[in-house]
Amino acid sequence: MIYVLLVFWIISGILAIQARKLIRIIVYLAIFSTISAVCFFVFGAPDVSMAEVAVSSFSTVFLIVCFEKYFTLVTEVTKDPPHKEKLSKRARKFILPACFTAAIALLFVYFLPDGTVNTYLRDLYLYRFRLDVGGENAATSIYLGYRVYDTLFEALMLLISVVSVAHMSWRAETDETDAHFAGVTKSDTVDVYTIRILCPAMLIFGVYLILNGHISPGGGFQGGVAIASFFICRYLIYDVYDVRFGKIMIFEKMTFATLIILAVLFVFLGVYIQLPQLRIPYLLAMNMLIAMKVAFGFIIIFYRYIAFERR
Amino acid sequence: MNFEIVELFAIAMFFISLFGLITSKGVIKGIISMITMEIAVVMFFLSIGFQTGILPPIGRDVGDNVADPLPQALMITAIIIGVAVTAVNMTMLIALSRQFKTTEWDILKKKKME
Amino acid sequence: MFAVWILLAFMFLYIIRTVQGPTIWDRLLGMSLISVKVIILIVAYASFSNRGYLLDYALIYALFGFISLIFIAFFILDRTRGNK
Amino acid sequence: MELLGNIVIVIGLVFMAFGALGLYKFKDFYLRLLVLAKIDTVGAITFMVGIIIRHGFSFFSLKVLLIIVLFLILNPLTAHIIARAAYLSIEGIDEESDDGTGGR
Repeated sequence: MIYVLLVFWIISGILAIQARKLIRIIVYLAIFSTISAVCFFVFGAPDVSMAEVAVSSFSTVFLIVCFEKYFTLVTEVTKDPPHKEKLSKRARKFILPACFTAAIALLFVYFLPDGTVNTYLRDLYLYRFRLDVGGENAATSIYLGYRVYDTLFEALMLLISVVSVAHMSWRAETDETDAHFAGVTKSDTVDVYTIRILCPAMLIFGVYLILNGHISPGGGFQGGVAIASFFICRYLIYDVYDVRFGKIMIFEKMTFATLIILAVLFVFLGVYIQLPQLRIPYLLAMNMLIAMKVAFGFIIIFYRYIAFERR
Repeated sequence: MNFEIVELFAIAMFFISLFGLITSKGVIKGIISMITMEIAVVMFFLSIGFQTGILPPIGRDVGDNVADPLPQALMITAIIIGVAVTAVNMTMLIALSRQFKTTEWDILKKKKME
Repeated sequence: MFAVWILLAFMFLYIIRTVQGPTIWDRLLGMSLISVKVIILIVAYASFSNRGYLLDYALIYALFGFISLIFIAFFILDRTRGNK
Repeated sequence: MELLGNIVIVIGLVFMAFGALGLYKFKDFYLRLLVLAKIDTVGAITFMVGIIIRHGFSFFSLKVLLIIVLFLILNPLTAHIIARAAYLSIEGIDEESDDGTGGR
């Protein structure tokens, strides 16, 4: 069953890469991330598939705004004459890179480690994670307990990318005028009305993901993206642009600071071992902080892109 | 050479997007193949140690056929950061297209020369 | 388990339809059909391998797959009407 | 119960087969849109009713019922969005002048 899904996955991947007209790329990429979300289910990783599903709407929106600006701004496009393409030019453009990638592929596959995957580490984690970190969800307890160091730097990378997006497209005054975005309809048509009904469901689901991230599949990252996609729907409904960036940027940096303090206090100073009953609140607090950070980060990126759209 | 066939699919996708990256005429095609490359890497990590009918590692002990929680924990953050990095790429692309009015590599090289 | 195989066959038909669809709108139609088919596939997979918790994700997936469709539809609307 | 459930599932699959067949037979785009709006929704709902019958009265079938309700809302809505956007762009009618008479 999984092999057929993976064949579809590769087909949609090839389609997305070689699409001639740019508009088709968005549709093919949406199919690509849909099928990869299902593949993650079958691989036994529901958290990752939920992250992929929640994020696919974001990458679609970023692609759309990027193409919108591309079509308006770019004027010089090389119209390479297909018929006059000599072999040497086509060779340079197509055949050489093809055999280059094929060579690397063969090398890589040849040196791929074979033999059965020894499951020592997996058994260790599965056996120990309830005692050390608490909570039922092994993946959450790993990236919050055993490998909290990576999570801190992941949050730092998110902060850096948010800051770079904000400042590369910074506009001093973000006026609260009506931000017209690609013909978003007035607020009484059918689709906007149903979004208004569905939006609370998305918000409640995001909060659900955060709060019991350590029991059922979920956790800070997916919950944050779910809440951020609630703000996308809010933008679709009200189509007004009243997000104050200064406050959100400061607030995001504060969340990041409290995240570091909490992690350092708990894991590195060893409070963990003396007060075992504080474990579940620690997991909850970390999940909430990460979710707030991710949600603010994505809101800023989304609204900066909407600002791009209007300029 | 008895690794699972599933990993081969992910590796194949990685090299297809690498090929797409190499032969991309414009910057946009490069960003698109980078997106597919990221998802291919995530798929490869998750397909390690895959048996049919594998169960997620939530609330299960060592006994039965459970998926490895470690790569899953790393891949959740990898996807979120991947999208944030894609957003940064696109901001640069928009700034580039505003200044140079083009996103084709050949024209950009000529323009840089001046 | 037979239903899952048949659903995959339908998905393949939709992918072909998306590739050869004449207008961009057919591709959008193909995309939404595939995302609907994916939800049914998850429900079928959950019921045949009787894992109850997978159903929450089918529910969630129906919500989230729907937002990207709205943005794409409006973008293409603006695009094609722009150069009329 | 199991057999009855399987029969209903097969009926749902037959509906979906008609949908897939229709997708290739209809020449006009709006007819193909009918597949998404009606045929696929009906096929999916009979499929899930079959699953509910297969699983009898349990927490599982309650969730499937919730998914059916969500389907009833979302599927026609996506078809509406695509149809409206396609109509506006193919006919090139601006929003303001669209007084619903279709202009033809």
